[in-house]
Amino acid sequence: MQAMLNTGSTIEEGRLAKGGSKLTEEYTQECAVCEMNPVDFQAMGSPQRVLISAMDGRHSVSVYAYAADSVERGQIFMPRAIWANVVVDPETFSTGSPLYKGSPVRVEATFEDVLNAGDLVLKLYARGR
Amino acid sequence: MMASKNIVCPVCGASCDDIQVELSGDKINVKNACKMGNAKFQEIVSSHRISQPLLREKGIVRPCPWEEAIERTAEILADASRPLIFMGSETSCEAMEVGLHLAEFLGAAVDSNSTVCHGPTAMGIQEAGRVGATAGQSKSRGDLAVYWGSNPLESMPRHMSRYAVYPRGYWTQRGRFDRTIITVDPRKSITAENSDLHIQLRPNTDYELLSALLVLLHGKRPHPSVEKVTGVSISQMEEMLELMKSCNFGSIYVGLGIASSYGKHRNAEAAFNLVKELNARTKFVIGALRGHCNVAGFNQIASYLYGFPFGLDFSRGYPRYNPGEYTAVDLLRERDVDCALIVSADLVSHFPAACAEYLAEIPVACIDIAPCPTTMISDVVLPGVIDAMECDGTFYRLDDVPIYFQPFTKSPFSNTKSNADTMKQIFEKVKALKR
Amino acid sequence: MAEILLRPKGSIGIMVEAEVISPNIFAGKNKAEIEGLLVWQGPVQLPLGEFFDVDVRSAAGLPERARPEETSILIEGDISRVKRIGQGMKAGWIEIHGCAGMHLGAEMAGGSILVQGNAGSWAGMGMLGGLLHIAGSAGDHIGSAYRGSWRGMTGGTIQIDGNARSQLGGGLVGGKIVVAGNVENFCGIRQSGGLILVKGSAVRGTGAEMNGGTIAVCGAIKQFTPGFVETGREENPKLGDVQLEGWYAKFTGDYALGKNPKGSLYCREG
Amino acid sequence: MSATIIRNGCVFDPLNGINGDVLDIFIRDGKVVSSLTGAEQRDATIIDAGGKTVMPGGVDSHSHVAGAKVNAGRLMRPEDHYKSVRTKTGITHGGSGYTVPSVYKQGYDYAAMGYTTVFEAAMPPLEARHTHEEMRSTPILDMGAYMVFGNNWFVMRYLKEGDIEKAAAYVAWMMRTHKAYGIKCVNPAGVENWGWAKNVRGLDEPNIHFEVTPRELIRGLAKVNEMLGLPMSLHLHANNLGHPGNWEIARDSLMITSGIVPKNKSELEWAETKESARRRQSVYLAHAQFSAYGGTSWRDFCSGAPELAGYINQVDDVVIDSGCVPFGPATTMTGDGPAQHDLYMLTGQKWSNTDVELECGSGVLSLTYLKSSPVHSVQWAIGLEVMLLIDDPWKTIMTTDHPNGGIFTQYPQLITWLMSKKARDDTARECHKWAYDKSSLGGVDREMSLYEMAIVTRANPARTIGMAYRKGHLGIGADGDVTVYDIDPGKLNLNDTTALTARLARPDYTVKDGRIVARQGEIVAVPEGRRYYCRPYVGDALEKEMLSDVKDWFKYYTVGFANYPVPDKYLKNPVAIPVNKPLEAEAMVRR
Repeated sequence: MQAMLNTGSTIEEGRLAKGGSKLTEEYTQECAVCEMNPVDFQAMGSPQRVLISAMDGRHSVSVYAYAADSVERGQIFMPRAIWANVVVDPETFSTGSPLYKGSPVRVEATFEDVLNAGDLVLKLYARGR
Repeated sequence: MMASKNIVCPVCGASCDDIQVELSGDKINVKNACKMGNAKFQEIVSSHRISQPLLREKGIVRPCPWEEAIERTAEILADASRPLIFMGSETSCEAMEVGLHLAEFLGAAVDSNSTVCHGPTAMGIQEAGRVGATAGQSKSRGDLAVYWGSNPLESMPRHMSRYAVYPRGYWTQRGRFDRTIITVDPRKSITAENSDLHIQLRPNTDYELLSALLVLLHGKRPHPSVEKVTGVSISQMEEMLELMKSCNFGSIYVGLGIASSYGKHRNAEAAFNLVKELNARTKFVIGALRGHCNVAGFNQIASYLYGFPFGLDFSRGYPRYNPGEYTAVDLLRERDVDCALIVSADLVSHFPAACAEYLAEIPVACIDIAPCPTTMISDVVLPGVIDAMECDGTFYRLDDVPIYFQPFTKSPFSNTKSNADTMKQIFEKVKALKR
Repeated sequence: MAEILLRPKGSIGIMVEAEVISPNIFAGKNKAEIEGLLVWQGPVQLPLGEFFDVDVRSAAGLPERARPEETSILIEGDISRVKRIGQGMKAGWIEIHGCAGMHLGAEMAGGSILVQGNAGSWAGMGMLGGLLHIAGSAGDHIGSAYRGSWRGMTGGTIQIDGNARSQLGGGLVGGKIVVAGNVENFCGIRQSGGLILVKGSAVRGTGAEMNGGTIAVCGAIKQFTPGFVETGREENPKLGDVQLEGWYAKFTGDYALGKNPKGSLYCREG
Repeated sequence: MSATIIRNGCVFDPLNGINGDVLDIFIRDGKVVSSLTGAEQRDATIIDAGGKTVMPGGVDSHSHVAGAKVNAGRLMRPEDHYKSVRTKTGITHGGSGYTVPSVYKQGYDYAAMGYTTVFEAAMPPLEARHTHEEMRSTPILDMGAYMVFGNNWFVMRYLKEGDIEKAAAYVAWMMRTHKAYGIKCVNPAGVENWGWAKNVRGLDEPNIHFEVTPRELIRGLAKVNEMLGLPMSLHLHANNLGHPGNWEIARDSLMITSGIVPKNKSELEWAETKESARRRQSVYLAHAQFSAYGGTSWRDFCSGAPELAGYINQVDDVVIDSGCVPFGPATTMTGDGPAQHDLYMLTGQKWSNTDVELECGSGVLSLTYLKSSPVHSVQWAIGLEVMLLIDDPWKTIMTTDHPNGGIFTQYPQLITWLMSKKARDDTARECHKWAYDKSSLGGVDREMSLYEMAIVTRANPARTIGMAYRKGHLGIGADGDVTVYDIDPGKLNLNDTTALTARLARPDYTVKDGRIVARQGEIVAVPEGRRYYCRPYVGDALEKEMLSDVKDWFKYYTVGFANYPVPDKYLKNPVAIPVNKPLEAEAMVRR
């Protein structure tokens, strides 16, 4: 489905990031996450994991999926962390700030593994190194 | 064991200055800090702390002597035709000042977290001005607080208790009972759940909602389509406006829901205009809820040193400013810089993929305290000193009040006293290379 | 008459700022002098000849004698990484067979610029006069005011055959902007005079904070600006020298800005 | 050791009664001396000032150059900066900003214009660190800052209780804590009301809750000022600023301090002067132009300057600075929050405001003064009237209340108007006719002399703020701050106003502490300036009692008591002026 991506702080992401734990499994469990409206979630077959893709198809990321009442239909929420930012639209509308809230994305059930932050960097960004 | 009081927390924009710590050997006991604050204070004794400089050569990372890391960083900057210097917000104004001077010297672009945080809010100020107050005004007088696109219970846990909702101020002796709380958020956040009124607007319609409130304030009825656009009924808007007009002292705290969503600085501008107009009816102020501790500091010092709050370009020997052109995300996305020095910020995690990809292609040096995606792609990693714990300096709080912080211990490194010190060493070396 | 042909020598890495590419500056100069004009790349100034092959042709008489209004500049190739072309130009002609970078024709006061391809953001910023014709699409802030200013373009014409993104004509005081395609956000924000005609559709914020001047949108507006109040309908309205066809609803706004705004917004019905 | 000689200049040094005499000025190690030895003369830097005008370095006693509200102005106005830039050189930083320049540009621009000393007119205590940070980064200039007290909770409470000693103890402690130079009082009682979006309108109107009146605050703070014996008097920004008809409240405010005897108890070494270098005033009125309005509304708006000047001409205990309006872009900024709100309601411009908990407020607005505007034209006239209708130049100081009425770089234009009736008439012709119709300026023939200019831009600002112990003159022991203008007093042509303005704008030399810092508008050296502040004391017991009150109310602050002060590191080259030394202070006990 196509959805509106909303990213934001969560206290646990904050705790782990400030505590220097970005490369830990705990951080992955906390932040490689997509919260969806229960109706959307069921319509997708209550998947364990979903693949979130940018609309241009250039970047995608696999994260754990959860149903959450706090999220409206057609929207998804991801904690502000590397997984969400892989699919955030880099366009800034001449403001310097990307569309961290309100980027359109594609969401689909997946069996792809969820990578931790370190492996994600190696997979996506290690090209030049 | 060493006990210290009145320590300033270096995590978020609240700059809480009442932290108590007891440090003994490899244990630290922290009082008054929130979850995030406590986690950062634990960093001082953590096992994963970056304890020595690292150098990447041909894909291999090795520890290296301090001097070599400084030298290599300086070479990266001196050899580039257009460097990007990124001064993250979790360090002092003193370090940022060196970063600005270094950028001026090199003719580089220099930016800070503000660019992806409340940069658009600052741009909104540039279009409208901003009617605000220091946090104590709301604490003593405020009887209405509006969290607009912000979620302090997750992003600034002590905001409600120290400044806005629970504190017993001079005219607010009953704390929470003296106050009405409104939250505007497309999501039923935990803050929204704890509010008296939750305006659940559709994403990317903040501008329309703010605009409609202004239209109502001016005695006109907004175009009826606004109900469908925002998902908020005009009667609900009227209810909200009535609460705002009838309070004695209202405060709006805008978050990234305003700055990061579609509309950006125009959302902020509309919010500022609303507050300006409300002051003809009652007292109203507005401020940004700043997630990072010294994100306001860069705005302040860059403004007084050079005239612009973020995203400065020095290529012509004088400061220039134009978000979208000289800002870090745009420069990286457009591949318009050819090296980067990143201080106390994790751009690889927090910038969109197109930017992170390019960072991985160009020479990068960074200063940080713990391993993170940015240290993973860096050619040089210099260990960071933790401000407010290991060195003194200045943070600007979310309301632009400067806070002087003093450390309770000293830098664990013999080669540097602070990030400002490290930056000065890099600058000296760059000057030597450019001479 | 003089015609100067510029051909980019290869792909450009760090973007170049070349406000020297202007008839006012080229006028009366020979090939070597033009090649020697300095452009900025990052903090370094380099001769224009590093980036462009320069060819000077004269139609009649000595090119060295040509005045700006007799000078035309033809650029063959993609120069989307070259900024500030024609900035502040007062006379003459620039034609670009390719795409242009940011600030094309910013603050131009006279003469003409034609871009066959797209133009980057800030084209025609604070324009005073002349014609800026973008045959492709354009970025943000076309014909707008600089950051923090409420007074943008005051005269001249901008014509865009494709689409324009956001903040088109911000702070427009005078002159005319015509977009054949669509616009995104905040077209005509804080406009106080002049005319914006959008033949396609707009996303949102059209005419926001407007206090004067006229905007007409022939297509749909996805999120209508709340502070516009309908004042009537007009058939085939004539806005300055622009004749529209069909029925238009006329609105006054933006009432979000104040109690007595003077902006006019025309929206095609049906 | 270094020496400088400024030879054969026509020297204007009013505090030493020198009026254009051709003299040599000798400077050794930054101080003016009577002579140099032969050896020193051989090694000295020699400036040939033959046929040129020599004055002490300019002193600006009221300018908004450092701190939170100035920076709010900078942040709010990129459109002000992007075409007004300064390129870095080998010794200078780059910068930007026309009406609100960044600190480097600001320092260079002042120095290039011949000014060496500039005082920030309003420092909010809680944000004092910010003010000091900016001053620390400002090159060349010697600086200090006045702290705002007129709406401070503790001051209001003590004065309401009639406890003037505790008020004095509190002010003394605050000045030491935040390293402030003088007492500023902005819209007394009114800014606290602005905490509820209200104001006060009359001198005897008590404000909300604290129930203290403007009159009580003005009198109380003026008394505190003299009890402590501060170098400068109370610096007053009167109520109803910027409102038609406000000249009366300004006059009545100035009457309040009548009878209070000025007492400077600072412990200083005074450089030699022929005239007394000690202040005579008990109140120093800020930007009189904004407080000299007649009429009852903007419709019948007119100048009230003749009436205000009439009072000041009768008394000896008042000094004003002018707050002139030289037309063009400005950024209004003041601690008077409600006044800025009024201006916003009037103009609809960009407006910023910051109220500071328990202490004060501030507002900032972008504005352009237009010759075509009737009101602005009258404001222009009033600014010049207050300078020209007050007979004794020792009662006036020339300012624009930078950047409120205009920009400090417009001072040369301002001087030209004050010196040349022709210049005024020329401008009046370009203005709306209200300029002369609604003021008395058209009938004023007075043309100030170079000597008088030296009074209103050097000697008097220095004397008024208590800095004449080293600034504002060239007596033995004074700071070696000198301006050399390419103006031959013998050939002064007041009809060539363009040339006069240009020569005033780009002095041949600006000398700071004996060192040439600017040469024909170009910065050639960038020494660090000094930061002046006062350290007043009261008795220990009194201070202790006061502090217990302060600690009790500190819970209403959002910063802890321990983190409240300004640490020394925020000051570069601090000069602490001891006032009312501890021992002497012991004598000051509770009645």
